[in-house]
Amino acid sequence: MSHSPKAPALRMGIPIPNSKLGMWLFLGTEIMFFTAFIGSYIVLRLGSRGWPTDYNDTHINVLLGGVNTFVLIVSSYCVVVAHEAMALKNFARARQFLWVTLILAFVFLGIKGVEYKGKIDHDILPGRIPETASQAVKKVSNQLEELVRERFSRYIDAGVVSYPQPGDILNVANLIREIPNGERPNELTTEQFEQWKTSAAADYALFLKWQDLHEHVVANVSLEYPAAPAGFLEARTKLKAGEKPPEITLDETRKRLNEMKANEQYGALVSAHVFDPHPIVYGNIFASTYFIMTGFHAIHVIVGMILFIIVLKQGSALNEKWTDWVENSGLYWHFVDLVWIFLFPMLYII
Amino acid sequence: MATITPALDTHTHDDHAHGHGHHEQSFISKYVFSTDHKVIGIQFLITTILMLMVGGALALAVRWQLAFPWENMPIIGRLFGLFQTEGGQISPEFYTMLFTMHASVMIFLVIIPVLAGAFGNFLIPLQIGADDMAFPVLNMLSYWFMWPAILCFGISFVAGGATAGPGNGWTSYPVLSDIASAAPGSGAAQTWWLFGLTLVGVSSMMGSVNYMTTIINMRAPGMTLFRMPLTIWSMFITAILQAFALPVLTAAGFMLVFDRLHELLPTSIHSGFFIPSGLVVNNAAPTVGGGQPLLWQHLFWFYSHPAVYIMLLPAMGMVSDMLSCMSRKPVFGYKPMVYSMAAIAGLGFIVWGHHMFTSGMNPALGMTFMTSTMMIALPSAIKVFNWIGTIWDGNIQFNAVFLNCAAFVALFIVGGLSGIFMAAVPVDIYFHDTYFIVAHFHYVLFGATLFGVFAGIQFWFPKMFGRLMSDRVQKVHFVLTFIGMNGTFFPMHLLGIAGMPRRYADPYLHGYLEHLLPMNQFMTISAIVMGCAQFLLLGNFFYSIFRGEKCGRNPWQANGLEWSAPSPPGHGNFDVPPVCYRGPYEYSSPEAEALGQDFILQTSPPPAGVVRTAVAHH
Amino acid sequence: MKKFWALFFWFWPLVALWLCAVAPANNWWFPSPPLSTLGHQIDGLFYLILIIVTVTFVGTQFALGYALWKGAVKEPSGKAWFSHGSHKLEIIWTIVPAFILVFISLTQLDVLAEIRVLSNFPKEARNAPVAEVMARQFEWRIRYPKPGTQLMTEPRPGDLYYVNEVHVPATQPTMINLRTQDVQHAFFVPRLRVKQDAVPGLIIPVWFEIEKAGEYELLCAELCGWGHYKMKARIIAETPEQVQAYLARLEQEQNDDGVADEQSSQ
Amino acid sequence: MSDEHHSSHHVNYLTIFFVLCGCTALSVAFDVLHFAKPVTMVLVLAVACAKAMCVMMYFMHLKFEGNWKFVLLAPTTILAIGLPLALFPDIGSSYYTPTAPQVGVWADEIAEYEQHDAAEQAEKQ
Ligand code: HEA
Ligand code: HEA
Ligand code: CUA
Ligand SMILES: [Cu+2]
Repeated sequence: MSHSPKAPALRMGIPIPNSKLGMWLFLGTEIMFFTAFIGSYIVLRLGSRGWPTDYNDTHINVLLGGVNTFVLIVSSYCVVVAHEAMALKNFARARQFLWVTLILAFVFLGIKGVEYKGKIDHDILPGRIPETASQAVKKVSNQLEELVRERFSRYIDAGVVSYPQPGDILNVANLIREIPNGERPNELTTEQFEQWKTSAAADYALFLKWQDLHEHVVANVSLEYPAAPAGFLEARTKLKAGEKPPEITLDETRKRLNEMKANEQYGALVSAHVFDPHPIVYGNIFASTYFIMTGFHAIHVIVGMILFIIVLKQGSALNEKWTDWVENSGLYWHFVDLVWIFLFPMLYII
Repeated sequence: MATITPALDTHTHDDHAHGHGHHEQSFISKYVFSTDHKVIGIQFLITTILMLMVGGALALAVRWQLAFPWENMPIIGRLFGLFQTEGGQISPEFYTMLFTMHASVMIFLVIIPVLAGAFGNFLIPLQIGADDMAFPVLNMLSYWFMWPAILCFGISFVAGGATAGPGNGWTSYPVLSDIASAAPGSGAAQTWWLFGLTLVGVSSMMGSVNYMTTIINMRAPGMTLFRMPLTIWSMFITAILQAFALPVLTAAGFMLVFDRLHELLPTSIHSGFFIPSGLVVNNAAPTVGGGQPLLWQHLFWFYSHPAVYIMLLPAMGMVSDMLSCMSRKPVFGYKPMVYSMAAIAGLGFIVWGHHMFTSGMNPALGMTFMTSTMMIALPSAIKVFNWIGTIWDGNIQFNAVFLNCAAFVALFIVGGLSGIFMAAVPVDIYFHDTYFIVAHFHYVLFGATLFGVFAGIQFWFPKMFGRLMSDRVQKVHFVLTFIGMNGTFFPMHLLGIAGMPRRYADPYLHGYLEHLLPMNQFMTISAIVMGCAQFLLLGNFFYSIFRGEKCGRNPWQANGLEWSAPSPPGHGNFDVPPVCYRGPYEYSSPEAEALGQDFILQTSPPPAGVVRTAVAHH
Repeated sequence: MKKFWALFFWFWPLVALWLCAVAPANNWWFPSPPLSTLGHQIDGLFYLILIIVTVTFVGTQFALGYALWKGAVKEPSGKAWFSHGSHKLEIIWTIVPAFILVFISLTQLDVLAEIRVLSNFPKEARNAPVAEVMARQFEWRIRYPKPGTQLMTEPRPGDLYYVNEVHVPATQPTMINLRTQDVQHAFFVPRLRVKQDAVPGLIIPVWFEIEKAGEYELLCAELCGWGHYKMKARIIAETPEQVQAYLARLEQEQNDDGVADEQSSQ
Repeated sequence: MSDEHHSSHHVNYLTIFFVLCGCTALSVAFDVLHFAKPVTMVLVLAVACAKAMCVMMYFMHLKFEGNWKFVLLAPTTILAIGLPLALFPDIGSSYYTPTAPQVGVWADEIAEYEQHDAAEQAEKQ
């Protein structure tokens, strides 16, 4: 370097190493990165007329969040101790504490995973949450449709029925209805065919249930949107002509769904494929902000873990050359902790 | 003092010390994946000059459509015709793609990387007397992140099929950019465009942390903050702007990507930050969301307004250096220049709303943003007056470097003054999204920044390659570009006043604009002249790398530390570790006169006895 | 040659000024004088800024050219003026522009408040929006309230619809509700100096008072897709009676090809 | 030169650690206690700020750094607070067309609450 160590008095700048200065500057940029997310969250939340806070809507568990906060604080503590040990050249101790940090990071991610699973199990995912009763009804109908299509495609795949447009669900349904009365295709043994016959009856029954629901849904939706997409136009003309099937309420849908679930032929299928309708006002924007903030935080956790793994890979060869590294990854780790310190009250408590 | 013609200078050391940094390096590690800031700077420079050609070609296609709507394009048309069934004819969605990509290339692949990437990299260590950047590997990565970005932008041209490049403007406002059914270019093409944007951001990010660290911590002994050349100050302030503004854009970009997740992956999961619910776009099913499109505009401009100063400040710094050198005079008001740059940066963070005056923004915000925007003209004014003061009564060297710098000042005034109209909300209500805006930003971006870059290329070329560019060719280039530039962009003010909206594939569809066709044709011809002139620059640049006149360390007889290093500097830059004894602009000072010259290098020690105080100062 | 460069930098601002001076005569200026009350105020502010800016432009470009000229006529052995700047000058050229800029800002505030602050809208306009203008790729859909009723945010039976043509009364303050069905658009009427974005998810009231009956072109001024340039529509300003008559005609037409029983209910 | 300043300022990290744990417990307690919404909000955010200060001051050693920390952190903090504030008038307080699906639902819900409240009132009297 031009400013050789021989003339330290002449060194310009501030008395911290480049790497630490760089890390601090980088953390400054990170603050702005999270500011964008957190700021958007705050204003979007304030701008909405209601925000899901009920546990049944959000499946946010304060206790899990609290434990995770605790986990991060312990890990932060371990990092400072590790760094202190590095500075005192007690590398074995430093390694111990870094290991604890790393393990705690895994624990954090594990708990995070549990939380995410809770949301996935209830389909609290952005873009998939019904916000109004009619959207909830529609979602049930859509999921039933998916199920019906899936069931029907089995017949086509197995060659029990054949139809040039397997997507044309109405005509396929007619064919399936006829299976119990029809001839056995040659490829199938009688035994197999008997099985198909029973399932055909069940699937057709399910189809009818779905179709009935669907008609109501179309009526509902087309009423809601004045300039609705093409599929609904037809329904609208019908509506004009007075053929309006009655609107269906959410309660009615729930009742029907429960009936379907109780059915012994196809109930298990329905339970597995169709979520209970549960409209959450502003649920989608809530889930969007929740996942983007915790998601990017989790990514930062993973990056921090990588930094620690690199140190730990040195094993017993760890030496004072790594002190700066540990200090800087420690700074980074504290920042990750800091973000969580703010996310915790904002997401879990308020 | 005699007029200085750039030539072999006799004042400084010979050129022999050059070889000292030659370690045996393979070609790859020396010229391709190099960690040497000079090589990286030159890589950035050459890449951006090539990208300037790409962006310029796209601009000419835009101009073609505006002058000869729906007519087959001559040469370029056939080029693009490769992708397109209509032959050489521009379809309207293709037009949206043209100006989107023109702006994206020019801003993200030309102006920002040429200023920060090329000049920042090349000049920072040299001007502060460091042997390299603080984090050389990071520096190399910042260049090599450009290529994936260029690749993504490239893919975005073709990702959506023949005519469906990204077509949402460089501002990429949702909901248009958010929903695939909204436009032909809003599908895969838009996604790739966003990836490109993010990668450019990562590249700039790495650069800016590096620049700040280097400037804060790696200055040569004696190089106090107020002895730094204005170039360094401008790079420093630019880096701060980038560091604080860019993450917000990156975050917003991620939000937009997640809003579009269901268009990217086979899933129905997608966020809704910028999508209100219940919109029916192009007869698709009603949107699911709950977000607000204005959020994007705020976040985008929170970055992109500071970004326009990112695109200007470094040029301002470099021009200050060059004007001072070419006038053989100190910069007029060095400290006010520094403070005004800092003020521009500070104010630059609180004016972003002036891009949203007609967007339905809260009027109280509108008033605040208007006032702050007006105030930002103040530091700009200080700078303009100080530049004129710098030239005033100087011993002016009328070479192309100086002419380009003078053009920078002249054209920046035009661009800045048109900004005043737009800063006034009621007037902007009329001017928003008309060609008046297009005139404004081409004056500041092309008129100011690019002319500054043209000057900078010629000025530091000797340091990069040890040879001079032909001044005569540069003068011809200057005249043609200057005339072409004004011919193209000045009439745009009038088009704007006449109410011609921007981003129109065919404005003449509207009766009250029909009579503007001849003027547009004139502008297109000017643009072609200007475009052709760029081949002079290109030719001169590449010819001079190999055949230019050789020169010594300090062909311009300038003061900065970089001029005390060999041309080109070897690995590690300085053969003699530099110590800085004075400010960078002591041209024609009594001290210099005492040596019988009109410049005095920052490294040249004062007469014995003064040394101690000068250095111990810190 | 040096003098040539100085003259060059003096010459081009003259060309620019000349171009601006001849522009109005060549129709390279505003499409027409402002034809709304707010338009007058906007143009007034424009000309105010134009004067200030022209003076600044001439002054700075002249000074720049003069500095070059001084350099050009300096004898080759001349010595540059060694100066690091002047405190007094810095202060002057900070304070003078500051005053000018603050002055410009202050002159804008009233007009801005008049245009954009809802509580400042003329009462009669605010209380009775004449129509909802719904932008859509790539047309304008107009919805008038059923004659004799108020405009509601949600469509009502009996509302009247039309595409790409807005009939509004002239010579009285008029307000429309602007919204969009899909992406962002902007409602731009050059001769009235009116511009307002239509933002997805918002209903934005826009008011103007047209001074003269006639036809005004309405364009879209926010990029909204490939057909952005062709969102061409008209505003037709006429007397209130004519508007009434127009709406009656519209009602007639709409009911004619509507369903029969709706007609009988009229 | 990296380690000279650590050894000189010895901090009892364990104390800080316990303070942080206590704060976390406090936040959870505030949630369980069910104060009025704004009160909880202020309380937990205050606790979060206190925790952040502890982490920054001691774990990140800011207390022992030179004045550069202010130069670096002041602008960041101002921007980080300023951005949401500037977004507020547009995003945080403006709203949506009344025809957006959620708005209708929300209106229903409010009506329900109001009915409920009215019923309660009636009962009391
Ligand atoms: C290098 C880039 C650059 C620079 C430096 C500037 C500088 C300025 N810009 Fe510009 N701007 C852009 C790039 C830039 N801009 C771009 C790219 C867009 C369009 C984006 C898009 O929509 O695509 C834009 C758009 C834009 C708008 C939005 C218009 C709209 O869309 O409706 C506004 C509005 O206020 C504005 C204002 C200003 C102002 C007041 C300055 C000031 O900083 C200028 C200050 C300078 C001077 C004023 C001149 C010198 C001063 C004097 C000679 C002193 C005396 C002067 C007076 C007393 C008046 N700009
Ligand atoms: C640094 C930025 C920069 C630069 C340098 C330029 C340079 C030019 N720009 Fe552009 N421009 C923008 C930034 C820039 N622009 C931005 C941000 C927009 C807004 C986009 C939006 O609305 O989203 C815009 C929009 C824009 C429009 C408006 C489009 C519209 O709204 O409909 C127009 C129209 O004339 C235009 C023209 C030009 C021209 C003629 C040049 C000329 O200066 C170019 C001169 C040419 C060269 C310098 C290169 C020479 C190359 C050749 C001769 C090519 C030959 C090579 C091959 C055939 C391979 N630009
Ligand atoms: Cu509608 Cu542009
Ligand atoms: Cu701006």
